Amino acid sequence: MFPALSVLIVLPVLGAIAVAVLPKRRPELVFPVALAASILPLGMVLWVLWNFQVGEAGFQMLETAVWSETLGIGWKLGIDGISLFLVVLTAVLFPLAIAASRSIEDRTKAYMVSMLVLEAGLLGVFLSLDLLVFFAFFEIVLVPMYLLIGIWGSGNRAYAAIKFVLYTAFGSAFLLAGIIALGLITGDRIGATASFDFRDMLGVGLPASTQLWLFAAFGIAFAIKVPLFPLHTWLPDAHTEAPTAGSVVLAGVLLKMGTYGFLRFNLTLFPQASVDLAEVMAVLGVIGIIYGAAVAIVQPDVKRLVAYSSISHLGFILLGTFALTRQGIEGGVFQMVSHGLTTGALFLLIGMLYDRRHTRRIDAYGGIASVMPIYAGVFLFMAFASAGLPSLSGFVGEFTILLGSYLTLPGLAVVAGFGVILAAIYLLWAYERIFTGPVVHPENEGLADLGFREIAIVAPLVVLIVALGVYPKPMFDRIGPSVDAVIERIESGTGYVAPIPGPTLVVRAGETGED
Amino acid sequence: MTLTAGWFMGLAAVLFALGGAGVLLRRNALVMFMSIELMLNAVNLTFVAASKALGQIEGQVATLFVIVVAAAEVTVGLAIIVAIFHNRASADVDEFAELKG
Amino acid sequence: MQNAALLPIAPELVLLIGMLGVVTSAVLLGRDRREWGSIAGVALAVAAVLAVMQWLSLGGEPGTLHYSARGLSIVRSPMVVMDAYSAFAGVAIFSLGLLGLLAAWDLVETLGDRGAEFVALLLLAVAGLHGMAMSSNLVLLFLSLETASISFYVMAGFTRDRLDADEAALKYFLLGSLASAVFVYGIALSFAAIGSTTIYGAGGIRDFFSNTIVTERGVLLVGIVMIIVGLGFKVSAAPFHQWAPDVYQGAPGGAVGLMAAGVKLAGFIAIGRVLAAGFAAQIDQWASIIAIVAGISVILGTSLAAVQKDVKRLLAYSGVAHAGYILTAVTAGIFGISALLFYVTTYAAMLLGAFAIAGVVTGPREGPSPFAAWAGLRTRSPELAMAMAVLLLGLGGIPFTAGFVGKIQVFTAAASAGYLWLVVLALLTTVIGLYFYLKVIKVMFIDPVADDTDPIEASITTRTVFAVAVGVTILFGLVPWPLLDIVRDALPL
Amino acid sequence: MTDLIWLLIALPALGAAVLVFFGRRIGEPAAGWLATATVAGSFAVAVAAGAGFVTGDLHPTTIDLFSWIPTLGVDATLLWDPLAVTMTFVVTGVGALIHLYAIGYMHGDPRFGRFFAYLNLFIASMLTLVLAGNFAVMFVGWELVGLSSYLLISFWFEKPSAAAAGKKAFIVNRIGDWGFLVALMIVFAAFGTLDFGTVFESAPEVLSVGTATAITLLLLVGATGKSAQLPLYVWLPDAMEGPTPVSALIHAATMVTAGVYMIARTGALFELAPVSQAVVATVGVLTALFAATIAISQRDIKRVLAYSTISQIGYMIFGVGMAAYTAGMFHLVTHAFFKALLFLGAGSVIHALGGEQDMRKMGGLRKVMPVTFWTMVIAWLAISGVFPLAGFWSKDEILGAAFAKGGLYTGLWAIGLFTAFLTAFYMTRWLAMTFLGQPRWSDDAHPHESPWVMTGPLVVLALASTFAGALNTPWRLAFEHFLEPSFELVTQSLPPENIGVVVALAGLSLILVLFGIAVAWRRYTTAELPAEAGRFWYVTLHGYWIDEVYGRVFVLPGKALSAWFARVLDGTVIDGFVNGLGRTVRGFGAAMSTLQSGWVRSYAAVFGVGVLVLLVWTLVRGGVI
Repeated sequence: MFPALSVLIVLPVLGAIAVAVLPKRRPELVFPVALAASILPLGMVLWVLWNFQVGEAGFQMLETAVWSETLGIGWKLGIDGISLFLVVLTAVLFPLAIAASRSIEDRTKAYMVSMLVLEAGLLGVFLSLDLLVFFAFFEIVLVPMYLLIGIWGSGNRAYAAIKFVLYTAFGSAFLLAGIIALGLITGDRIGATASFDFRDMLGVGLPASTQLWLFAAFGIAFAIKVPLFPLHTWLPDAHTEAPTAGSVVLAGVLLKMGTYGFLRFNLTLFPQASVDLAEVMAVLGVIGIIYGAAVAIVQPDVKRLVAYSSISHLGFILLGTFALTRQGIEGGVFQMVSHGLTTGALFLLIGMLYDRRHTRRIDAYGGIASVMPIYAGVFLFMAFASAGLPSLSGFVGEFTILLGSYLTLPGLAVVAGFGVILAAIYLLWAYERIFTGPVVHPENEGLADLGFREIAIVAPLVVLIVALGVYPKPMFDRIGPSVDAVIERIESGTGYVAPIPGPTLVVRAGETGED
Repeated sequence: MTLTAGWFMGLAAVLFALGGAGVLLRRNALVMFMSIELMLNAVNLTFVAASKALGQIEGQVATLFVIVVAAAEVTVGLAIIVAIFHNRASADVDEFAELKG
Repeated sequence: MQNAALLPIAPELVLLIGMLGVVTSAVLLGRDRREWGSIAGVALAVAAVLAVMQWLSLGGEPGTLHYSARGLSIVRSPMVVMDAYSAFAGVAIFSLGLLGLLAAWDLVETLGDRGAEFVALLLLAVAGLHGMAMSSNLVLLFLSLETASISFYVMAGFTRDRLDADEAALKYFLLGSLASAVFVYGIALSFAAIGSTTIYGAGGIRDFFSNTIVTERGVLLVGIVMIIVGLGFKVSAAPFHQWAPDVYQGAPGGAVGLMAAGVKLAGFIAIGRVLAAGFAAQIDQWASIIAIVAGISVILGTSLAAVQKDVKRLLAYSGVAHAGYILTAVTAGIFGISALLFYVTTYAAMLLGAFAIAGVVTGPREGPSPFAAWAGLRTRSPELAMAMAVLLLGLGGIPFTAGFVGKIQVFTAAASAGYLWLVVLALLTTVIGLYFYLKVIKVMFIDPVADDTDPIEASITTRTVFAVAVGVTILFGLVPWPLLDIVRDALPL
Repeated sequence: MTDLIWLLIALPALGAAVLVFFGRRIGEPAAGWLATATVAGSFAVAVAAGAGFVTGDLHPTTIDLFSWIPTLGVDATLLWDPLAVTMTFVVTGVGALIHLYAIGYMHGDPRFGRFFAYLNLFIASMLTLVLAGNFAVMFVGWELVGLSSYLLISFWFEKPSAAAAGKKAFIVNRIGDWGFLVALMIVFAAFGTLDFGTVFESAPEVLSVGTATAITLLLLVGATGKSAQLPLYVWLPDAMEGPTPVSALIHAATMVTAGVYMIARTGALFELAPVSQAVVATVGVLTALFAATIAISQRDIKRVLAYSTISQIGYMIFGVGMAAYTAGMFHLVTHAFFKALLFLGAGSVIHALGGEQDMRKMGGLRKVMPVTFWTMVIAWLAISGVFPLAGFWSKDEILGAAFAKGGLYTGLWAIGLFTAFLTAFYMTRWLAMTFLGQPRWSDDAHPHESPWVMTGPLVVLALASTFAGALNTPWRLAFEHFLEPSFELVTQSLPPENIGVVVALAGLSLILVLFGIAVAWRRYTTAELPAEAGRFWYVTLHGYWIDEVYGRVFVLPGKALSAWFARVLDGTVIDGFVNGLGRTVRGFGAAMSTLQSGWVRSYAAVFGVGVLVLLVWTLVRGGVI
């Protein structure tokens, strides 16, 4: 069979190589080649999307090449409903992010190479079924991201870059330890030295205490990536100092590595620990929702504001995931994609403004809607999309998550609902200060509205956000079976029973309340 | 009281420790080096004593090798110390602390 | 097999002949002629080929034992062993030696007529390094170690006119001699306890442990500890590491690569031989010592490297940490050997490459290599900066570099031996590692360019060295499987 | 015909989409006409599709459009029943008129097209709300009207106060939406579906009283936000910053009644929670009174109407709260007519005076603007509840139902009755200050009657305000019968059976109303405006400083807490820890590097200590010593 997934990962790498070997005297070629190199994977992704079997729960388009029998490592790729749309999201955001990088003039080539390597790494994270390979991709992402922030960032970029790397690497240390331990246990069970094959690992029934340790080891890494309060302070710095494309990718895709990891690995590999710790994790998620939103309100820097809003939004995903209900998890997966689109778009837009005025301070603006009406309109659209306005994608995700989490964690779902109010506060207040009122700073008077290229960059996101908000069914049809499989796995691995909403729930709640 | 191998090895241990103390306490590079030679000779004593006790010739052979190595070290060591004395007019190791941190 | 008797020591013979050839031809050719360099190169290459032949002669059967000589009639056990382990070590060490020669060539060219001495010493040292790998007898191991060490003492101080080189040589010499004394005392004590200094063969150490139940183990334990200390000193494991930063910083930039990488390579191979094969039966006794040393090494190495402002010192301290990482694999005994081999060979290549670049950036004769000299290297020599970045990332264990594959292996080995706490500790220190490696990358790529913006041109020899090092880093990061298969088979007897 | 119900939403939505992208190109007045046409089209569809309910041929129908969120079992479902039809008529009918009016009112505005895009968007959203066949779709409409309201209030965003008002409206609405959202969570958990039909039918078996009370109280929270009831009414007075047609459409006739509609729609749930019903009724009537007292002293022509709206919606909430759904809906309809009329009239005045909104600078406009004046007279009588205009019938039906219910509701009835007096008073004051007495406008103002596109709607609405009462009189309960299919599952509270009591009650309220009118007439038709000094005036003029209280109690501490989070918790505590960790490592490294003194003998010492420690440790562990 055609190794679509391998091709998907390799394409950006080839693109990076192509960019790297471009002759020095033709700098004008760098941008178009890089853009083309990022569009190719998108075409491949569409092929994957087309050939994806709807209704199938397991991994599809499997590719297996054993690398080392003794170490139990292999190139094993597969895609299912959970990873499918994260892959799509990655492939969609990268061309846009690259297209939005026209203002990069310093070392363009290296920049584009970094971007393309980053894309390959992220695709690898979502497609790998071998945990060591997964880890390799998980970790390699740090390098291009470090360079993107460190070289092409702004202000305090060196600090932000190293903080990002060290924070993540700190979590990765535990993750790798956990993976190695789990790989050895798995190898023991299947009669080999070690096996890092995800599907082998699924067959290992771990004792509850081991699950708890491994959950913690995996969890720290993913919690930092998400990021979960109080492990989140790398995020505002990294998002703020990164160049536009970096922020887009960071918020749009990188954070999802954490939530994806929780869902893909923690829930399925350590079901008992997940059930035991579900409330703790959900509480952390809800703290993130409220805390992130509250802090976002008072940020004087618009990028920082959106960065904190990401913490809030990702909290929703975590809440949904650890509600351990079909609805919650499906909503979480949906929200991962939706947040990628909306927040990615917001960062793109902020970048466009930054290109014109070279400041992100909110108080440097005011009345921008008068000079840049189209820009203001798109920004407002994205702000509302981010705030979860119904008929846009953000709502579908949050709504599903909240209704789904109420089934098991009613108190938390109710509190999480406040996040929706706070989102309106920080976004609209920021909009008010940047866009409305009279133009107070004379240097803002001559700002040009969005040009054709810029409109072309945000237009696909607008279309996707509306499409997913109005007709999300195709996505849920593909996510659903895979999430059901996760739930079934938790149920079969523990005594847990995922609640089915409806009159029966009341009865069951009464029963479990007694014992 | 007969002198068993244990006594010799005990003596060797004492010598070894004395040599070690010399390395720590003396500041002159040459004397430090001599202390190391003392340690090597303690090793020789141990080898010989053990060899005798075990009825094995291997240890005695080893002694020869250690002596040779000690001699080689002397040549190189003296050369280095001479070179450094040439450069700094001192063999006091406490004065050589440019490289640190 | 015919003439098998000479094959095990054939590489050493070739090297010694080469050494004589270098010295005599230097005398014959006179000043300003350096053709003896190619003699040395050929000798090293031939030695490497012979090592390959050794490997092949074993017929793909790992662990076939070949004796070089029957030894003295009374001594029934062998002095030298030729097995897959020593053959692999041979290939690695001689190749490294060849690279080391190339890396040192810039330095050699500045040495005038003393260049030949340097090259001769280099050959001698390499012979000694491989001697460590093939010794079955601990005294021969000591002898080989001293051969290499004494050569390196001299090489460290070879630029006699420079004070820091002198100081480096003196420190290296004094502390190295001290460690050697401790090491050989350990051998003596273990001889006293066991009755043999030979690992293999009838009446050897392995034989002894398989036939005897050790009850009085005081002397034996002291011996083992001292042997570990002696070898630990050579691989600069903490707390026996303090010589390394000073020596690496003070020694000439052109020479330090082989000194550092070669000793690490051979030292760990010797540790593997002595502990995992020789004292395998006592693993319960020494594994925890190794674990402690490894733990101290990773903590001290990384935290000290984090505060350095000199690239060579930084590499030295990071070497302490790497020693710790490799030692974690040793805790698994024979099951950690493959991991150890993979790690240490790729690490040696990366380290040699990094020092070679340092030798270019701050000069082959110079000792210190302060950050200031590296600032904005990307504009002065993009090639060097890129290569250094790759090597640093490899050292940092970033995925898709050999360093990552090595780390995975050593940590898997340690975890399988039950030292999960050590694995977690080591992994946490890799985070600090990332910090200081990236700090150097930051200096090269992000920090403003220094005043001195003259382009730097690397010679073809050093270029070859770091090209190979970068190649090893990336190749064995992307497709480590061939090497993994080889090290899987390259176990000591 | 019911299959085409989706057109109701699609037409204005399409109009909005076209105008957002091409509004500028289409230009004035074509954009306005296009927008008006889409709403009129919707109205036509509604008439065609809803006629069946009047004749009784049609039964409530559910139209399943497409599957929306499968995992929640939520489809895009529309429900076409008399209740929806009523709301649709009001929204599209009054909406079309207001669109028409806006063509004149917005004349010359640089963003003319954009304005109509927003208006169309609002109509589409509102229709989504009222046509929703399940809670989720209703919530969609619920939030989207919030969005449209935000866009329209802050339409003149260059004015900071307008921008702030829009934001305030949306945020306060969101607070209410939170209640709605949580209610939906409980509904979903309890029923496993959000479908109206299933939920309402199975509610009696599924819901305990506690759950039902929780759901309904949370729904009330939602309603207080959207319908500007206590305590979330604060956004509505500020919302008057928007262009006047907006105030008329959104903040008088349609959107603010969404809460009323929602409670009526979910009556089957309120039925199970008598406590909630009492709470709702109490909130309603208290809001009515509270807002009326503030309305008395307002000086801004639109603010009076804003508080009046709050007060009138209080009546409606009062009505639906005590399960007098027909009465509540009836008042909703009549109020839509006369309140829209009032706002459009106010707009006409503001338009005529070049933007002046202070009533103290008006007066005597009667002669200059005859059409406006006479339509306003009708509106004034209607809202005051003077027989036989629309307001009289609907308001008295609510009060009658309350009286009939007795108990707590008798008290509420009394408050409602008193509020009727206040209403008559402040509306008379409003009319008098604006149109009667001596002109007080500034010299450079040149008031004039508005063009026909503006007065036309006034006249139509005035006619409606006059005769809408006939929909449902004690003698002919047409509206009640019409709505019956929608309220099959609930027991409605009705006015007293005895027609004599009804007449007596109506007489009582009429007397009070006339008294109120008389008092105000005497006071405000004088040549000089009376000085409204004194504590009462001062306090009510500032709306009891509720805004300031909210600011002190919620906004300031909230901001302070956020700032504390950002600065102290994030910056000092967490980042302090993180950076401290880095410093610790470096500090440890630095400390260790002092051991690296450069002195060979100290190295030897460290070496020796290392050997000794390892030896001792090994020997102890090995059991040797």
